[in-house]
Amino acid sequence: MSEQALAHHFDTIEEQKEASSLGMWVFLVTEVMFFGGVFTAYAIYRHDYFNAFAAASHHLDIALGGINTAVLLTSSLTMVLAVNAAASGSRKALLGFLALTAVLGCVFLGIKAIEYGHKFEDGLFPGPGFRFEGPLARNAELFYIFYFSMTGLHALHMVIGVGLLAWLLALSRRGTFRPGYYTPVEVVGLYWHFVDVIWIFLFPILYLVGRHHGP
Amino acid sequence: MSASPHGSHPTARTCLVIYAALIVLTGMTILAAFIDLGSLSTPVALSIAGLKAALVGWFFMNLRAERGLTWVYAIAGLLWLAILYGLTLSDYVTRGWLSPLAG
Amino acid sequence: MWENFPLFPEAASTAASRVDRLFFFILIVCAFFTLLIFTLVFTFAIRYRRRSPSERPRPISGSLRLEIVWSLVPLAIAMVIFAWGSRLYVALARPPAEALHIFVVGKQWMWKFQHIEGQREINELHVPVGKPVRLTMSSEDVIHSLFVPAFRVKTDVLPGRYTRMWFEATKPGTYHLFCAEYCGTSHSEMRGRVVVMEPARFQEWLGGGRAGESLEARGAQLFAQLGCASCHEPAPGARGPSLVGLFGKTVELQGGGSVTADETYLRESIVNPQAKIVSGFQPIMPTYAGQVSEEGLLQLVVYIMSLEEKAARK
Amino acid sequence: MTTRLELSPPPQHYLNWSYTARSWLLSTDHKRIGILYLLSITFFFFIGGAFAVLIRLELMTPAGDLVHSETYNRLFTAHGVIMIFFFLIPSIPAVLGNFLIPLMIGARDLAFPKLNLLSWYIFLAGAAFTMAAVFSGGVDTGWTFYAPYSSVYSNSAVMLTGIGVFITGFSSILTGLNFIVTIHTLRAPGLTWFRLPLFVWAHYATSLIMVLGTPVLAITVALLALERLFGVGVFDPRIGGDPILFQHLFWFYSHPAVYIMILPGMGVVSEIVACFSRKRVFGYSAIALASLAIAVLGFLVWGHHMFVSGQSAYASNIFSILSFLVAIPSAIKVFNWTATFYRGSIAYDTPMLYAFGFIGLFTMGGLTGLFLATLAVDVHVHDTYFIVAHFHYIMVGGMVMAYMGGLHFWWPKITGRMYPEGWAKFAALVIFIGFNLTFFPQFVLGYLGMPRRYHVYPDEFQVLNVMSSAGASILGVGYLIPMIYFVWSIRHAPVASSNPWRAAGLEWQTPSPPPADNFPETPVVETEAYPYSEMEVEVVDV
Repeated sequence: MSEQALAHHFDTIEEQKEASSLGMWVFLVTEVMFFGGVFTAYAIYRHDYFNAFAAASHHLDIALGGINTAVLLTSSLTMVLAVNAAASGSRKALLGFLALTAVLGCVFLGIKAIEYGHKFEDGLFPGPGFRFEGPLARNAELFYIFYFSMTGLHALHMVIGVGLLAWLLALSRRGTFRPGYYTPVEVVGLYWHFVDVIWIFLFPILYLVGRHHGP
Repeated sequence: MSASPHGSHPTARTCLVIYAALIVLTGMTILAAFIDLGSLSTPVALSIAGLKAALVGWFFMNLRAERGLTWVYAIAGLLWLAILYGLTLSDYVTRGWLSPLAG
Repeated sequence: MWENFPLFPEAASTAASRVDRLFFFILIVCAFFTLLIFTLVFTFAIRYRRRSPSERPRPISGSLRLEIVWSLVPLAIAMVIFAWGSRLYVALARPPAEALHIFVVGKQWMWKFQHIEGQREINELHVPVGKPVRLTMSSEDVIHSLFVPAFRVKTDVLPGRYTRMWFEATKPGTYHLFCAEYCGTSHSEMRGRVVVMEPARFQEWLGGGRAGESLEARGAQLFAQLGCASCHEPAPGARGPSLVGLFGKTVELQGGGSVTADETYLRESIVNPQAKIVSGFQPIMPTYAGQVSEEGLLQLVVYIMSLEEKAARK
Repeated sequence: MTTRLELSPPPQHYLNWSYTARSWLLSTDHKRIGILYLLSITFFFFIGGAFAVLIRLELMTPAGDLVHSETYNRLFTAHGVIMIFFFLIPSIPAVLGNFLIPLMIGARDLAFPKLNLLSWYIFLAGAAFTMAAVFSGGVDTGWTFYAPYSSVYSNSAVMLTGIGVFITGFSSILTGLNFIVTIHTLRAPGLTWFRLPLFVWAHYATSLIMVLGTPVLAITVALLALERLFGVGVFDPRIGGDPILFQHLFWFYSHPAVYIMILPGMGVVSEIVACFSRKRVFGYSAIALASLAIAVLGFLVWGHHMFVSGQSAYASNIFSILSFLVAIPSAIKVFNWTATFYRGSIAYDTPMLYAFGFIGLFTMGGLTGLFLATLAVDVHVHDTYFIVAHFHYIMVGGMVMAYMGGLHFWWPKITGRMYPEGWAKFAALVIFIGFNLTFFPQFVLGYLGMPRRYHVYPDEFQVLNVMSSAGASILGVGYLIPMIYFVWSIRHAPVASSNPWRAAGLEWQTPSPPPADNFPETPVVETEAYPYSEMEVEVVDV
């Protein structure tokens, strides 16, 4: 079984695991720069138009945002426990935690969909249909462009993450993973935690802008 | 190439402790947002988020047991983000500094 | 094709001669290093050509001393060039106070020039020789770039804000004016002429043309028509900050920070007043974006700047 | 260590074990993927070249009498986009890098072979979108896609091209990621970092730029596409957006991209210079570290594209001083190559001619960069033909010369056949002459003030434009000759020995062409890099 897992161009299973883990970390660096571009643009405009961004941010629903943060942190926990289960070889725990992580991911996406629904109804989706009272409308629309593009990009990465978890579930049901070889679980874990870290930053900078000004 | 020892994953108990800490920090960042910290509110929010990210990275992403090379790339990512943001900001911050007329 | 075949552009402004001197200095540095490398490579290639296939040259791995020398020497030369270029650039970036002020509006594929006395020109700019001229420019659509090769000056013209440029012509004549930033279908037809005239003939041209009302007058009318004075009259306790003597002053902003009140700040405060709120005032001013054309904004800005002179005269 | 010269070519190697389309299109062998890339980028090089010929034909006359201005704008944009994203950025890394890095470090393949094949398919997908854009009317925004023209005012196929460039960026990211992991984890025993060939160092530095820079281009093009889709976006001045922010995000990638193009070329030149002088490269570690320095400093200088764009004077000064710093490592490299010739045993084979050409033209290209880093001079020459001449000297004079040199140098290893030396030297000379006649007049045109991307121009610029167009036709012919004799050589050129140049390096210890698995058993390296002085070389004439 383990020979089949070792690719022909690696000498040892350790070397292959080393390469996969380094490969994922380098990929995460590209993701940091990918999100970094839009984070930079957001930070620059927030620096210039703080009042408008604060007013626009007050229309975001902190409760749903907070719950989503908790959901994502919980999914990170279940992911780590899944990796531990794979390392210790208990297949039932691995299947359970992977499934739980995937479900939590879907819950996050569900809450996100509800939030987007509310924003559509309130006419806060940028474009011709954008309605925002008061003199700050122009820059508020800029805020909502960032809100939708950043959370949308993050949600897209969540969908890919859930897909990868489904692929892991299929593999582990077929018994591919053993204490000697569970690299895919660990690598997908790294990706999942990274997507969680992106949300950890997204939540405060989008939802909590100048809240102390009152509603 | 000594790879990271297999058994170095954080134990279930450590994970739960870290998880609890993360939930508490989330609560803190929400509360902090409602207190009028003036110009400090953004740095506080970002440092709490940075702490949470460090916890996830150190324990959940097992940076704790990783070799130096993984650290180099993790830090390179943040450093290049700082280059992008810093040098772009240098243009925006200094735009108003040059007085419009000489003398 | 052969009758007019220049290899070097005319130098028709004070900046031109200074930029050319810097250009020739860098050219000499480059020529020296290029010749050095060419001769070294050529002589080594000839002198050490392979005489027999089994020839084995002595191993030379390198010398740290040489590496340091050919790092620091180019660095030193580079810093000299940087300092010279930077000093000249900053001088180019700030027009002298007594410069003749002309306004430019770039629009897809034409240039519109407006003198303060009211003259309007399309794709032609008449300026006096020997007097600094300051251009305040903005665009109605995409990014353009005003480029006068003979004066060695170029600045992009942006939608939504003012950029500035200045020059002092030294030779009467007619010079090319190009759009240097790609701006669409007829980018290469967005050209014009700068006509430099003796001061006397320039005054004659200025007076003779159909001099409509001056920009300031039109600005005053628009200022009254939009009812700006209701908030911005210079009495204490007014709802809007006083505009008298505002241009060039440093303005304290709400929530800390300050900004110099240049043309861009005046324009932004009309189009997007919420962006920068003066400390001690409420953000109640509505936006006039869309209600006032690009020329209208120019007239208002010139009028507000003229308030500054009135206060000084009183 | 004796060079095992004459291995009898094994009956089976990576080319002849199977000729089916499936074995090529689904191959995860880094050598075959290198060949797939070679065919695709050659195709795009000639398409981009065709657009260049049309541009030069149009510019023969001051009036716009060959094509209308809309067509001309689409021509130079297509020339820019295709040449940069589909030839210059992938060429040396994806062809020579893919083929040689595993061989040079004694590995059997790259770390992620399947990702390597995926990278080629992503490249094709991006190319499909871009060609769809070109054939459905083309895009007329210039390869820089500056907002607000590209986001609001242009009604050409900006969206399609944007998607094409977005997708192709990931092909570059995957290649970079693959090289970084391979160089870190799959080096042969004894092959420490400072024994690696400089070709591998150059590709490691290039991969850093690919991995750290390309994602920012991807997000910038994505934001631009969103703005076109929804009619409102982050660069739209009407709602407070700032077009200069687009330029910051765009040039953050696009300036390091020019180092993605030139660094691999420097790697090739280091190899050629060492082999044909039969000498270790002078200052090996200086060149190796200079590659890394260029990769890092390359990210700090993008603002020199925006000195006149409304950027603040303070930021312009910062970017100007940093731009001078990035010039130093390049200067160090040129001095070290020149010093390598000292007391060498220099042979004038075609690769060496291309290396001489590279050193000469890259020096001129690099030095003219000093004019652009100098604030006051850049104000005059920005967006004129001086800039066009500068980057063509570096990209065509530098990178394409190095690519041609590398192709000739490793052709025996890739195909097992030599190339006709006489024709090759003639082609190199024609290319050198054609190149200089094309682009040197453009420096003069630039300082005269002829702006870039002009469809019609004042009469006094005509003579220099006619010279440039004449040079372009010579250059075009120069590039066709190698195309012909390379194809001819596969069938009819003499069979190559495993080390025709008697070069040092692990790739020359495999037979030509190498077997599918490169090394029967992983080689062990005991010597320093370029051990030419220790190599006892008995000459065997094949």
